[in-house]
Amino acid sequence: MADYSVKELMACWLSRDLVDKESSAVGANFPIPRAAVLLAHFIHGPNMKITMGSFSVNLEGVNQVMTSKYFTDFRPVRWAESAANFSFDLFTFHKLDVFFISGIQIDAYGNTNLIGIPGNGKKFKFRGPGSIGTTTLAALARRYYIVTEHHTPRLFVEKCDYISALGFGDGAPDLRQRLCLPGKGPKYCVTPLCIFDFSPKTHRMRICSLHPGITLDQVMENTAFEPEIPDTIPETSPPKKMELDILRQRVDPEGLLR
Amino acid sequence: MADYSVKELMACWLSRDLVDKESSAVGANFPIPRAAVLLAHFIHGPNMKITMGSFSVNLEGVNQVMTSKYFTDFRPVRWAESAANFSFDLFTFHKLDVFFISGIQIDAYGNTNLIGIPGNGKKFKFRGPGSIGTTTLAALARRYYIVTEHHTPRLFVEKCDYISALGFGDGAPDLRQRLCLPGKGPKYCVTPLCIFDFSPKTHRMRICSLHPGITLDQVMENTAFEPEIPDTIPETSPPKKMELDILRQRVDPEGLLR
Amino acid sequence: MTAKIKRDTVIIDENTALEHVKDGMTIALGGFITTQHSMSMIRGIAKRGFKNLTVIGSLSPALDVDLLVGCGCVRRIVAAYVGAEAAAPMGPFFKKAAEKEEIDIWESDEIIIAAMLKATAFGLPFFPVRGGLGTDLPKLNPELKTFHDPINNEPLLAVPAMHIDIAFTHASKADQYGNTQYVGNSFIDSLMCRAADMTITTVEKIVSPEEIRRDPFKTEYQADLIVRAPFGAHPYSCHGFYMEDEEHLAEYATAAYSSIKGDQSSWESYRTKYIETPSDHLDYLEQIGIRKLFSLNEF
Amino acid sequence: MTAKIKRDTVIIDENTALEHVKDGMTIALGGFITTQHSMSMIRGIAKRGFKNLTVIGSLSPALDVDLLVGCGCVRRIVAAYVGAEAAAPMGPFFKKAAEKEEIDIWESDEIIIAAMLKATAFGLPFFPVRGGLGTDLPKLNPELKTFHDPINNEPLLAVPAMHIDIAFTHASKADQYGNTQYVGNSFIDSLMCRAADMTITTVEKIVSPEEIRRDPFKTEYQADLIVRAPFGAHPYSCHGFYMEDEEHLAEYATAAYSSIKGDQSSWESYRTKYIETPSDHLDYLEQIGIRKLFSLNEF
Repeated sequence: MADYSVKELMACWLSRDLVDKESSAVGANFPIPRAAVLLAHFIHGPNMKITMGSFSVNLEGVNQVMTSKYFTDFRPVRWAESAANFSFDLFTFHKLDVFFISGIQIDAYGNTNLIGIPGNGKKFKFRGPGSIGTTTLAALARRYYIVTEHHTPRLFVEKCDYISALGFGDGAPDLRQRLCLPGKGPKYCVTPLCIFDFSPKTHRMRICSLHPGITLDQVMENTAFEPEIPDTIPETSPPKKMELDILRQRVDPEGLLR
Repeated sequence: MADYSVKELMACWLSRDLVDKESSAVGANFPIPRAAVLLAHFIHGPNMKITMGSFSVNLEGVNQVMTSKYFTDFRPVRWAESAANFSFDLFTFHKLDVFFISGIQIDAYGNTNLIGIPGNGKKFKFRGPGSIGTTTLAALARRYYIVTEHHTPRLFVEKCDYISALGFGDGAPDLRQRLCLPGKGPKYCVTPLCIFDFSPKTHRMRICSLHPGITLDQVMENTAFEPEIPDTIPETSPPKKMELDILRQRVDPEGLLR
Repeated sequence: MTAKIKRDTVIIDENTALEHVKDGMTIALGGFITTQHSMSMIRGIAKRGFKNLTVIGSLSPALDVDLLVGCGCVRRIVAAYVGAEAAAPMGPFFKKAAEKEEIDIWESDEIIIAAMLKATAFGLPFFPVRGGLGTDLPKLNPELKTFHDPINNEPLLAVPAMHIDIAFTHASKADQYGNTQYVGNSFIDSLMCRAADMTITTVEKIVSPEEIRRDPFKTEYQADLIVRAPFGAHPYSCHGFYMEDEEHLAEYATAAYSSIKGDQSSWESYRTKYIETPSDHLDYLEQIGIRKLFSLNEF
Repeated sequence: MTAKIKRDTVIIDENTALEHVKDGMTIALGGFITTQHSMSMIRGIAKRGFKNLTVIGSLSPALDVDLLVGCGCVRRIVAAYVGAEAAAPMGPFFKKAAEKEEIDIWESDEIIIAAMLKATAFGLPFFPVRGGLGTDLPKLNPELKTFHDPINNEPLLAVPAMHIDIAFTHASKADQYGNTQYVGNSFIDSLMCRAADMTITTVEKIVSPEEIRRDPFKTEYQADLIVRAPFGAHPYSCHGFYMEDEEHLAEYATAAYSSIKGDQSSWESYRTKYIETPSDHLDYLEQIGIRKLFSLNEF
């Protein structure tokens, strides 16, 4: 029996891929990436440019961070060094290193859909919440991660019905260059079952590691497309005690990820 | 012997054409328009949107205003209600009602030149100071006034060697509409000798009034183009005592316009 | 020395402010997600039953827009998200109206809406962006046009300007001349006000001109009209004043969800109690109650 | 609980800061007309004799740019005006170099330069403006292209982005992490810093991170490098600290005018005294003298 939750695993794994001095933004109500960024900041990223809602903060010396249920929570102002200037900063995301995206559909080439599902001759059989900032950030941020708390065949589809955030389109090798998009696109897709990366040649999702206790069959049953499968698949490296300690004591004291 | 200077005449005359609630901007080191705006504000424009340098001020209740030799003078901050936001406000001049422009050349169709004079096969025989903000403001501000402290044939030319701020171009009746410029162009040209307006049909400068003591011949001798001349030319209405009192006591206590 | 001339005050009451709204107008609502929506004005619009509004939400608005949809005021929505995050991931009426095609959605993301506001504020026919290329947004929103830039021939998306009749914002404080300041972030409000023909701002407090002049660099914009509305963003937060009223948001969401599932009773009673019956904003606050209001303080 | 990791300080000395400058770079200089130019850096650049710089002035710069022209550092100028208003209506070296075609001028007005900075900061190939249509600016500056917008087919001017290596700004204060605040207006500095690859900011004072956090809404940008430089904008003003040194500006203008008229003696002595001899900024201030510096206080 693991002494950590799968959300904690996802946050710890993600945090190791973030690098000191990078800038990152986390969308609204997205606790796993938020925890990953703060964990990286506390462990190896004292110079990371962290945003909490609309504030740029640095948490050196902060023992415990409250969680925010709402993006516009004013309380992180206590740690703020500056506040987002919406006139400038919404348009300078090509300078952002790291972003995180989810979707109501995620497809084999890392495209995501937050708009909705068509049906019965209508635009929307099911209307999604909307693109938020993902359309632009997927195009501009230097890299991004697809993160989802669910892994089902309805979510992981061969092709999104609508693309609200462009991953690698149809997998054409130079699509992003042809569109002159500065961002390199999705780097990993992190799910409760596994980590996907993207094949450098085909840009198709490829199984990168399976979470402890998860089988390849479980992933395949819950994925409606055929991901690329390497010859050997490692296990996702589980949280270290030090990571879990910091995560639970300083980043997620309320236990949202448990 | 007049008990006012011609600069005071020009400022008082201009002030009467400014309307309450309008917004206006005055460029750097341009004392006559500055005095006209403040005078209008004190006499009939309590709701005028006044800028002093980069500050929006309202001077109700202010007895005496210092003059500023420099646009960026910080001292008007004492009366400031807000400060210009260069990120927004430099791009919203289509909402500005009134602006003032001068030039090293002013031509028959109200075009102005602050760039320079070519000669000897070179771009510049004489290099001017540069366009400052006039290129954009002449295009966007709802109306503007050409104001000059000099009236000579070298200044008032048939056609500017370079146009840095578009008046009415070559006089074509719909030029500004074709260019989709929101501003209506120059309304008056105010000089030390006379006031010009622009013929509605030809957009060519037309003598509107002669300053007290100035003859039509004097204007013609000092103007290198043929302005339109109406059948009767009134005298420019001189400053009233009330205007002069406010001008000297509250607007221009240092007597820059004397 | 001169005839006594006086500067005009721009403070008016909420009824007079709402007389500026007409059926079919395009209105822009300030704030961001769950903060600083001008709810007293929005409830006033819902109560008066204006029709066929185009509503530009605060890039990502909350259930403020959903309320207007639920009350039948909206023909067209410009919003990158409609919801209240943890309190209600999606606006129920928005979702249903979208699925029944009762409203048009100007499909976009936050930055594309901000680009539309920039084009409008700057008097330009369009604003260029990169985000959206390769996505289905231009298919869903044919007003977004792909073009190639005149300098490098790079593909870009042209986001058109949109005429905006009135922007409604909610700020911390203003003086009687409309100079408006915020304790916290003003998000997109400054840009919205520069884009709209008219700005009507509700404020927590009206302060003296001298207090505004104490820090003129804090002034975000000059509103055309100011309406006093303490707790004017309730049930959303107002930075420096109060946090979200999560119980109220849950009450709204529950009522709205039962309504779209066919049971109108709790929605009708919500609407009667909070929208139709209160004669004005302060009467609405009486319905909420002092004990609740003062439980919402920050921190 | 974790290995001791420390956040980096970004405070460096002026010599180290200037090691980032290379011949041929494009540098942007903050401030506006006669205020808040990073003069300690600009004098440092002049002293070191960098060549072939493209210099983007603060929309309308002052004689800061003229000084760099006079010292032979400049190949290309982006500025809508070069002068110090009442103190010197035009930069003498700028005027002469323009007439002798020793420098290129990227002909523009203030808003066109701001549009170029916006395009650069926003990662766009161009920014559209209306000003300049029907003028001779596109003839004098062929980088400005007339085009028709993809929405309404209106004529517009496309202002291209320009790669900027370093922005040099002068601010009131910053903390050791580069968070920068101003007592007065920051003019175009925020936009310039977002447009440049690197920002080097001189400040009147270095303050604690806690002082910056007291009002995070005042923070204009995070500079990459901070150099302490009290009176760092001298002979220009710094809002909240000191006004223009008009005597010094007159001394400069007189020397520069005699130089372009052929008499180099007063310019050589100006250059020796204020540029070449001082070993650093504080040494320059010694040349100016405490009595003069403290006579420049505001009001």
